[in-house]
Amino acid sequence: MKLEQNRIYIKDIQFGDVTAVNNGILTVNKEEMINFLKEDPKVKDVKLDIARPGEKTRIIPVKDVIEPRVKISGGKGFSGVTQTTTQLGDGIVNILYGAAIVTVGDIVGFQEGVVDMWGEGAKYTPFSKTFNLVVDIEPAEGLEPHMHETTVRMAGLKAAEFVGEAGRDAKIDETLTYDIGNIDEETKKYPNLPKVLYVEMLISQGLLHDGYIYGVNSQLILPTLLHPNEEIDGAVISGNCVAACDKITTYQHQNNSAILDLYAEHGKTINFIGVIITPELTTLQGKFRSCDYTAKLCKTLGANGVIVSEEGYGNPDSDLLMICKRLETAGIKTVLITDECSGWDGASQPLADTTPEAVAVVSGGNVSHVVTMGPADKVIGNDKAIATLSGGWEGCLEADGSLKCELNAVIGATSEIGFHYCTAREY
Amino acid sequence: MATITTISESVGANRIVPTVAIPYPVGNPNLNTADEYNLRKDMVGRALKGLATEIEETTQF
Amino acid sequence: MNKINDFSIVTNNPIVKEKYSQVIFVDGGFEDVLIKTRDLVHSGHELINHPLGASIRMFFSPYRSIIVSSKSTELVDNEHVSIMESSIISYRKQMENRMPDIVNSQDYAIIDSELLDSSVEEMKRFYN
Amino acid sequence: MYKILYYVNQFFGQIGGEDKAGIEPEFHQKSIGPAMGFGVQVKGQAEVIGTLICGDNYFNENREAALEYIMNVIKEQKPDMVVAGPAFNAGRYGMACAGVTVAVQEQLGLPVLTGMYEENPGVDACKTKVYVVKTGNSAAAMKDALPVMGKLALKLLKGEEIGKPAEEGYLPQGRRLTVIADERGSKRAVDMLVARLYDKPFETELPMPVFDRVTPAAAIKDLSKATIALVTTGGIVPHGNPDRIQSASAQKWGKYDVSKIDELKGDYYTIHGGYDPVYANEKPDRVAPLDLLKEYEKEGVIGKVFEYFYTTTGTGTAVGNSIKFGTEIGKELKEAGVDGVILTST
Repeated sequence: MKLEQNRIYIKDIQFGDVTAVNNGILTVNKEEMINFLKEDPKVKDVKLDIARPGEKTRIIPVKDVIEPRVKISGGKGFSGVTQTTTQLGDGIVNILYGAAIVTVGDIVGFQEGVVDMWGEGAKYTPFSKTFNLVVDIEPAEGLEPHMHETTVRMAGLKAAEFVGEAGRDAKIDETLTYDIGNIDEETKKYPNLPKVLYVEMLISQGLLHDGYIYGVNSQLILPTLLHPNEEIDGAVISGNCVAACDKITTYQHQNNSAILDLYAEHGKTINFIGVIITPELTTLQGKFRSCDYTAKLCKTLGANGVIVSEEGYGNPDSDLLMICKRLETAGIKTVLITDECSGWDGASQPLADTTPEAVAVVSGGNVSHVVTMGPADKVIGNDKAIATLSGGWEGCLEADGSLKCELNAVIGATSEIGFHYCTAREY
Repeated sequence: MATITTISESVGANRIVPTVAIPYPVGNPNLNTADEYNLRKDMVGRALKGLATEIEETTQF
Repeated sequence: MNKINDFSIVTNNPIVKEKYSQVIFVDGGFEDVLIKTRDLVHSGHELINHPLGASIRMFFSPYRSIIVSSKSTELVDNEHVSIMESSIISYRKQMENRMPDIVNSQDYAIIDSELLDSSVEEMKRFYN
Repeated sequence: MYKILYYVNQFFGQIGGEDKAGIEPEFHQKSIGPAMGFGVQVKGQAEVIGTLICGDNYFNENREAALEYIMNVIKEQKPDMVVAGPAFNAGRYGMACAGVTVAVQEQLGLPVLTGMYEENPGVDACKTKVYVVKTGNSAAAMKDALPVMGKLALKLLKGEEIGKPAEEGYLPQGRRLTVIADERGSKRAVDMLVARLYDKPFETELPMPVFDRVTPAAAIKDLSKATIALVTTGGIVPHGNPDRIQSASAQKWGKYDVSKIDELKGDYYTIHGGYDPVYANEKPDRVAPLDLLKEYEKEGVIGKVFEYFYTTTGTGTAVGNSIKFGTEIGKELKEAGVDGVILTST
C-alpha cells in the first residue's frame, strides 16, 4: 500500500467568516460548524473554543482528540463510521498538521482527562503542543448512556472532517510517503532483515471501554491483521472515555507512533510486515483465546520480532504478559510497552502481574505519580470535572487554586503506544 | 506442601507435594472424618518420603 | 462451566441485584467483592471474567460485579487463583491513598452494570 | 554559607575504641575526625559548625534517650543539614547513622546524608528514605567517600536535582520516579527491539523480579532418626496472636513451643487475610499438619518433631521480607540440628 500524507503546517486557529487555511492560519466559521454538527437531532448544543500552546488554559473532561484531515484520493474519511465503507491505506490525504479537534463532554460524572496548555501540566500531555479546537457537545436530554457516548464520539469525528475539508486546496508544506508492499515483495527486497510485527492491544469491554476498526466494535473480533497504512489513514478509532493517561485517542491511532517509528526502520534494520489489532476482552476464556490467536498470527507470518503495546491498566496487564509469554516461548523476540503503578512514592512493585519472559519492557511512567498544576486563567469544559479529578484524597486543592493530581488523569501522559516521553527510572 | 505449585517452583522449592485447596491445603472438610484422615496421613507421608528421596531437580511427590 | 446459565454474579451493585436473578450480593465495597470472589475461587468456583477493570479510574468505583461459575469443582484452577490474588494486591496498592469516588456512585453503578452486560454477552459467545 | 552538623561514633570521634562504645552523646563546637575532611570538600559553600559524638552501643541500647539529646542539640544549633558517618561496614555505627538521619529528616525536615558499605545492616534501615553514599567496607575508603559525600551534600543543600544512583554515588533507594526521557516511548521500544534482533545489549526499563534457583538438599538418609520441623506461611498462631503477626504484608514471623501438644487444634487459629478462615479455624492442622507429624513420630517413622513451630503470613508479603524470614528461620533450624522441614503454604 502507498499512502501520501500532505502536511499543511498550522500555526494558529482563529474564528472567522470562512473555514479555510491561509498562511498557516486555520480559520473556522463557528456558526456553520455548529449548524453542521447540530444536523444530528441527538446533538442539542455545541460550544466551540480555542486553546493554544502556552495559554493558561485547562481543558476538561476530554473525551477524544482527533486530527483534522481530508482524503483527496483512495477511500473516504473515517471509513465505516462517518462514511460508507471504503478501503483505507492507499492514496493521498491532506492533514492540518499541528491542529487537533478536542472533544469534551461528560458522559458520566466521574470522567477525567485533563489537558493543560501551559506550565507543569503541559509537560505531561502531548496535546499541549497542538492548536486545539475544543468541541463541547451537549446531547439531547434523555439519551441512554450508549447513545450518549455514540453521539459525542460521532460529533467529534464529523467535526474533524468538517475542519479537515479546509485542507483540500491549501498550500502543502511537506509530503510524507508511506509505502510498504506485500510481505512477499518486501521479503524479496530485504531478504536478510528480520521480520517485525506490531501488536496493538485495544480495550474492548463495553460502554466507555471500546475501540472500533472500520466501525466494527473490537469486542466482536478475533485478533486481526492490518497493513500499517490502514491505521494511520483512519481505520481505527477510540470509544474510550475513562483511561485518560493510557488510552489511545483517535489522534494517536492516526499518528500511531509505534507504527511510524517502525516505518522509519523499515528496509534499514527491519522488515515491518504488519499490524495486529488484539482485543482486550473481559472474560478469562476470551483473554486466553485472543492471546493464543495473536501468538499464532505472529508465528504464521514468520515474525522474528514483535512490539506489543497495551491500552489501560488492570485486567489488560494479564493479556499483555500472556502474549509476551507465548511469543517468547515461540522464540519471537518481544518488546512490551506499558505503564506502571508504583504508588505515590514509587516504592511499590510496579506491576501486579509479572512473568520472567518479559525481559524487554518500555515504561511510559508511573500512573500514580503526583503532579501539581497551577491555577488556570480559563477552563474549557466542565469545572465540576475538576472536583472529580481532585477528589478522593485530602489536600489535593491548594489554597492558591493549584491542583494536585495523579498522572492517570492527564490525557496521553503515560501512553502505552509510546506516543509521549514519560518513563520511570529506579532511583 | 502447596496448592499453587507453580508459585512454589518459581521461588525455587525442590520437593513439592501438591495440596488440596488454599483454605485447607492439608485437609478436606468435604470428606467424612475417616476419609479426610486417610487423605491427610497419605499427604504428610508423601512429604516425608520426599525428604528422604535423592533428587536432581524440582520434583513433585 | 457447562451451561450458559450455570453462572453467578458476585456484586455489591444494587442495579445488578435488581437486574439479574443469580446474584451473590455482597453488602460492602469493591474489596469485599474481591474477597468474596476469592473465597469462591479458592473453593473451586471457576472465575469467568477478570476481577479488575481496564483503567485506574475504575479502581475508584464503589461497585464491582464479577462472574463465577455457580457450581464448584474439586479442582481449583491455579491460574484463576493467581489472577484473584494479584488483583487484590493491585487493588489495595492503588487505593492506598485514595478513597472510592462516592460522589459519582450512581454513574459507577450504571457503568458497572453496563460492563457486566458486555461480559455476559461475551461469555455467551463461549458457553452455550 | 550553609551550616552543617556532623555525627560520628566514639571511634571516629577520637574518644576510644570498643571500650568506649557505651558513652553517652556529647556535642563539640568544632570539626572532629571525618567532619574535618568533609569540611574541606564543601569549603567556601558550607561549613561544619559542630560534631555530635555518641557511643555505638549507647545509641543502639538507649535509642530514645540518645535521639532526644541529639535532636535538642540540632534544634539549638539550627544547622541547614545533618551528615552522619560514613559507617563503612560497621553494623552498629551504620544503625546509628540510619537512626539519626531518618529521625532528623522525618522530625525536622532537614536534608541529611550518610555513607555506608552496601552490606551494612544500616543500609536497609534507611536507604529508601535518605541518601546513603556507597563506600568501601573499611575506613581505608574514607578518602574516596568524602568527596562524593561533599558533592552530594551541596546538591541537597541547594535543592538541585539529584541524578541516578550510579552517577551520584549513592545506593539505589528502590523508588521508581517518573521522568521525561529524551526519546518517545515507541522510539525506545523500536531501538530495544532492534538491539535484541541483532544480539546487541539492551536494558529493560521495568525489570521483572528475579527468582532464585536452589540446588536441592541431599536426601535424609534415615528418617527414623531425623528431626523434622514444621513451618507455615498460612498464618496459624496461638489464640490471641501474642506476637501480633500481621494478617497480610507480614513484617515478622513467630515461633511457638509445640513439644507438649499433639495437635494445633484447640490452641491455634489463623490470622491470615488471604483465604476464607473457616476451615483452618475448625482445625488448624489442615494448614499445618502437626497432628500427623506427631503420629509419624509415635510410629517411629521419623525421629522427632522439632519442639518449635514457625509461622508467618504469606499474602502480600514483600519478597525482601520473605527472603529475610526464610534466612532467619533457616539459620535457627540449622543451628538446632533440624534435618528436614515441612513447609506448608496456603
